[in-house]
Amino acid sequence: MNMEVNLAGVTLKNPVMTASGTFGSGEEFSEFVDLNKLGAVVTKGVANVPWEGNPTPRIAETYGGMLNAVGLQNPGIDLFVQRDIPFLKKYDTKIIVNVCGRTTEDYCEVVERLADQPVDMLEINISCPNVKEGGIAFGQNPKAVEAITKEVKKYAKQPVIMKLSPNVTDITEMAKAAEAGGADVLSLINTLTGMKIDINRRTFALANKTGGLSGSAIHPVAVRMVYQTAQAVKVPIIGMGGIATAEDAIEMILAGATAVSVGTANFHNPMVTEEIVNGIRDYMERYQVADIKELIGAVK
Amino acid sequence: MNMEVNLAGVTLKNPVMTASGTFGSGEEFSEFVDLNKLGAVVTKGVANVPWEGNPTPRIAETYGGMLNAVGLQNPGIDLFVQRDIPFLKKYDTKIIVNVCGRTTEDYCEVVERLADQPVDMLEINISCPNVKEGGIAFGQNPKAVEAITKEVKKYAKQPVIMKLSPNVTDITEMAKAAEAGGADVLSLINTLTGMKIDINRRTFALANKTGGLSGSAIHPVAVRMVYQTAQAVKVPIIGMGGIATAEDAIEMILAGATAVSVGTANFHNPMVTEEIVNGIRDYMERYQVADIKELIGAVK
Amino acid sequence: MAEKFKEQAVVIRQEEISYGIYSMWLKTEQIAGKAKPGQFISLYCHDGSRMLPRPISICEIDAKDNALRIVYRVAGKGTEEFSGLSTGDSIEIVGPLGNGFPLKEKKAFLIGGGIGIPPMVELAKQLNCEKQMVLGYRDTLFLQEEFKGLGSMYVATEDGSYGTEGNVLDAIKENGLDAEIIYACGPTPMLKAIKEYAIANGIECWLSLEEKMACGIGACLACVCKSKEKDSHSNVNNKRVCKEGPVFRAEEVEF
Amino acid sequence: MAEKFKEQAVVIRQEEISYGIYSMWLKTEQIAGKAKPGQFISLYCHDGSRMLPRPISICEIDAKDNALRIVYRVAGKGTEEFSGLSTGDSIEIVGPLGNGFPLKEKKAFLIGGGIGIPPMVELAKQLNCEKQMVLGYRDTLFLQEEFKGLGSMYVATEDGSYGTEGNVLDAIKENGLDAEIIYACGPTPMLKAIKEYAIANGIECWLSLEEKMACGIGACLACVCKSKEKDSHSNVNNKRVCKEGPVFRAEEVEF
Ligand SMILES: Cc1cc2nc3c(=O)[nH]c(=O)nc-3n(C[C@H](O)[C@H](O)[C@H](O)COP(=O)(O)OP(=O)(O)OC[C@H]3O[C@@H](n4cnc5c(N)ncnc54)[C@H](O)[C@@H]3O)c2cc1C
Ligand SMILES: Cc1cc2nc3c(=O)[nH]c(=O)nc-3n(C[C@H](O)[C@H](O)[C@H](O)COP(=O)(O)OP(=O)(O)OC[C@H]3O[C@@H](n4cnc5c(N)ncnc54)[C@H](O)[C@@H]3O)c2cc1C
Ligand SMILES: Cc1cc2nc3c(=O)[nH]c(=O)nc-3n(C[C@H](O)[C@H](O)[C@H](O)COP(=O)(O)O)c2cc1C
Ligand SMILES: Cc1cc2nc3c(=O)[nH]c(=O)nc-3n(C[C@H](O)[C@H](O)[C@H](O)COP(=O)(O)O)c2cc1C
Ligand code: FES
Ligand code: FES
Repeated sequence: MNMEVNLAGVTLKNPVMTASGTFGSGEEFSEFVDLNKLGAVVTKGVANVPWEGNPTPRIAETYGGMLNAVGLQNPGIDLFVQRDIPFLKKYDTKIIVNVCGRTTEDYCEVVERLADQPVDMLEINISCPNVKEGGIAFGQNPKAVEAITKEVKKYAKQPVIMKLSPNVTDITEMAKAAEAGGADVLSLINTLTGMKIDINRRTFALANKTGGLSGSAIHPVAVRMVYQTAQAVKVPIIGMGGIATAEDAIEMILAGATAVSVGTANFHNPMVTEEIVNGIRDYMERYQVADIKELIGAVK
Repeated sequence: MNMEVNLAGVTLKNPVMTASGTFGSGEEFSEFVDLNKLGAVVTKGVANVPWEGNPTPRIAETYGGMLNAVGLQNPGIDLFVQRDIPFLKKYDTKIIVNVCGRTTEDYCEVVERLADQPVDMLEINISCPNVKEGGIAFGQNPKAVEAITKEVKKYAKQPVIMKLSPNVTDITEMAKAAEAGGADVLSLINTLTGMKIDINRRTFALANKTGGLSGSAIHPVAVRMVYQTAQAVKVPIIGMGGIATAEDAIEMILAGATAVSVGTANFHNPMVTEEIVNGIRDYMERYQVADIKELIGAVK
Repeated sequence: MAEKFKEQAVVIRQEEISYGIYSMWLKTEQIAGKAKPGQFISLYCHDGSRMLPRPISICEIDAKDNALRIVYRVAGKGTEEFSGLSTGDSIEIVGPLGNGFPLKEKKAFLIGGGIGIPPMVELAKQLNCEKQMVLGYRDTLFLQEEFKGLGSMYVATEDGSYGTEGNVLDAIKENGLDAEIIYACGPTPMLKAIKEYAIANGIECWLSLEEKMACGIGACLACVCKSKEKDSHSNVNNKRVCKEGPVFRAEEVEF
Repeated sequence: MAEKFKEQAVVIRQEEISYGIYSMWLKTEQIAGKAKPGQFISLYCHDGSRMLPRPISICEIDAKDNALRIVYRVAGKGTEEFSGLSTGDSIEIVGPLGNGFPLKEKKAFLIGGGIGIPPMVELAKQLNCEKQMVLGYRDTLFLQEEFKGLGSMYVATEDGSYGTEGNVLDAIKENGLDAEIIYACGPTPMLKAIKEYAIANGIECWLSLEEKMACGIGACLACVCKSKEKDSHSNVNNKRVCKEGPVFRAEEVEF
């Protein structure tokens, strides 16, 4: 039985990855999960310089999900290269670094710094709803998506994943723009912008007012967007959004995802990623699927 | 304590209404709820001629919500006028007729037919994701939103509510377009487009492939859009999307809604609308809110 | 307008009567007292992630004690949750829902396929006529005892481990049975075959259908089936399984 | 790297010790054996609509029997769910989490405000020094018995119904107390006032903070507090309450 998948020439031992921002650089979760069992670890977004992020409260629970407005707090690329990459190199898993920035130059600087680093892929976050500059602004306009993809590709030595926002009228427009700009892989979805109000204190639940909605609640929207995107582009897709079980992961793969990322579910069960790998294997055994590639986009 | 709210000159005894398509024309739910207790009943969408709707399965449960692709099955305006309006007239509640169509002419025909009918308001559904023609196509482009609003207003004798789709990059753009077209009230949100795949049968859970996501899962997205819209337009807003408790309703009102519609929650508890009315009253008593208008948009 | 109630029912007892098949007696306030064979109830989950009701047929009615029995297969998360309930636990239900079977005094087939067998129990108890129960199973039998003494019984199993090897129509053929009326509940392919058989043999035939439901009371139009004639409520060729059904004249509906 | 475990803990017993305040003893496999005063555990809800863990401080540890006690107030849906658990029920927990209090041999104030009192119980049991418990309540007292015999105890109530009328600092003043070290847990305004008091009086001071959490183990950066110095992990002036905390030197953190 073959669980290997291929993303732009990079072979993952299985399609299960972590979703950026929910798993740090893997260190904390390595107490619960054997990182060697995962297809890839995707790190928290890293910028050219350290970012403070937003004031607290940064998160709020919602029905079947959560809102976050962490605001891309990160230690900056220098400390990241010195500490986080060597940590991940100890494991037999692929390393995908998620990159954020306020300007195109910020993104390119990080990408350039990573060029000679032992990382397998870069994921460019142009879809974070929780920062004032950069982030989602790049991700809601097809021209901007194409432009930043092109720029980043100039500096990138590793395959580039463009991470798309679901807060758009037509996801396929953004997907095609990223593909036109040279993206090797697409990942979707980032969080849906949401809000929660505390009716007793009559204030916003998050200091940032709005936050990104993630978790099981958004899974049907993610599946739909992955499906639509798979019909619209040729590059492989990493599907994410509310994956909490092997069933959810398989659903995403059947819709057209080559690999999947697991985010919010890690907070509900720190061992979930490994359990999903095992659950996909069980499904393949039960239905005698010899190669997981048979499942990718199998429902049309 | 005053729970009355005003929508474009129409006074509702309280802000709790039903969401179109989840409550029929009230007859079936009248076995569980005293319709006299509701601010308004919003009917299922009605077209100029009877519509068959989509093949089954038309619904699928999702985490904290559901998908539907009923496809606007309706008996047509003739039977509706003859049967449903007289039924609702027996109750002391406002009657809001939801209108759907495939073309602008379809909408106008229905609106014209209703001109001399004893209905209080019209809600124009330009945001249904489950029909091939009409529906959402009108709701994802500001020019189209403004144009159809203008046309409908020409024929309407009652105040017009334009019902907006959340499947857009910027809800305020659509809201402003509807306002520019002459909308008296806005209602939002309709369902988010989603998809579910049955991994055992490897087929779509819905015959229509995609469906509209509703229920508690989408509440944070709805609150965010109502808040953003309230900052962007002057007309009153009817907030909906995942309202299942009085707390959810109050959250929506604090975000800027003058009234709220309850949809999917009716399926979980057929008595929920009345319970929400009572729960809002309890909240007002607990916090000594003399007039519910004090709560509208109170969190900024 | 038939009366419907939303109640907090209490589990009297529950047991697994076959692999993955549970029988549960519920104490109700009013529902059991008003229920008829072929009607169903909606059961609501405790877990907040599952919002829609689960429709389950009424298997037996104890009107005197206002109790009713349901028999269901664990098919997913909701029925799995129900299977964990025990004596004294409570569960929200709405009912009685749907139309139920017409009770006619004609020589009858009561045909149940798999998890379509439960509604036949109360029907057999209430029907006043010559009754022939024809029950189809995959392999393991259940609810057989319940029909003893109510009429003659014929069994078909897919694997031939008991009774006729094959389906319910094979059992009818093998035993050379006939009837003037058919009442049937079971998987769609079975209902389809029964409809053809009934039409071919000119037998009055009533089928209990299934469809995914949201409201369960006729308001949302989720659960329609195709009808031959234009339906007076919908004004199109769609009938609501939860309201006009779940029991339809075979000729009325298209599969 | 401190060891952490995810376990299915079993409720030994639970009781409501004051209005809306529950005390629950949990049997663990390993967590209690590794836990220290001032650490916390994450508790997960059974209801699928609530996905995030609830962080609750460890109130008492029974290392021998691998059991631990938590005392919590019903503040919302999650704690309401927990309050319904009874002997033999199981609940998923992760722990022990966070750093815990340093155990120093200095004359100490153990200051607890409201639902910040529970962690002081195990701390009082393990601290080997002169202990003065200063407990602040709104009105009703709880967990008082637990401190008997462990040191001297002073109480403040907001409504003056017991002990000093006012807050914990009023009780310290009224009783003319002093100490070389402060351990405190409670609402933020109280911690803020204690920090000022400690600095003004040159007393070593450790505060246990609260913040909304998602992962509870340091990975998501939800739960940060502002730190005076640049933090070595974050490389900015933010520390993670769940990882570097919840206990911080008063001087380290800004409110
Ligand atoms: C009128 C009627 C009577 C029924 N009577 C019985 C009975 O007596 N015994 C029995 O075992 N089953 C019966 N069923 C089927 C039963 O409703 C489903 O097996 C059950 O809803 C599955 O729920 P779940 O949560 O376990 O499965 P899931 O697959 O997790 O359910 C997900 C959603 O799909 C719906 N759903 C899933 N399967 C069906 C189905 N076959 N029909 C309708 N909705 C479905 C559920 O209600 C729920 O909303 C009946 C169905 C109908 C429509
Ligand atoms: C380190 C730490 C130790 C704690 N120790 C105790 C204790 O010993 N006893 C006690 O009664 N309470 C304690 N709390 C507070 C406790 O975590 C909350 O009261 C509880 O999470 C509320 O959950 P809920 O579902 O009832 O409320 P809801 O308001 O429904 O919870 C919604 C979400 O907000 C979070 N949340 C709500 N209030 C708080 C809060 N005050 N702090 C952090 N997250 C919150 C919940 O975890 C959940 O994710 C502690 C908090 C922290 C951070
Ligand atoms: C707390 C939190 C932090 C996140 N931080 C990032 C980030 O730094 N970069 C990024 O591209 N996405 C970030 N995301 C988005 C996730 O990677 C993912 O796209 C989204 O949460 C949907 O997946 P899920 O439902 O499985 O969580 C974050 C999500 C959460 C919940
Ligand atoms: C089964 C179903 C049918 C619906 N039909 C209509 C409709 O006919 N017209 C319309 O404008 N909206 C329709 N809607 C959308 C709802 O009115 C509402 O906007 C949406 O469901 C969000 O609210 P909720 O989460 O409370 O259900 C329908 C929703 C559901 C679930
Ligand atoms: S389930 Fe709503 S009409 Fe039948
Ligand atoms: S809760 Fe995730 S870092 Fe503290």
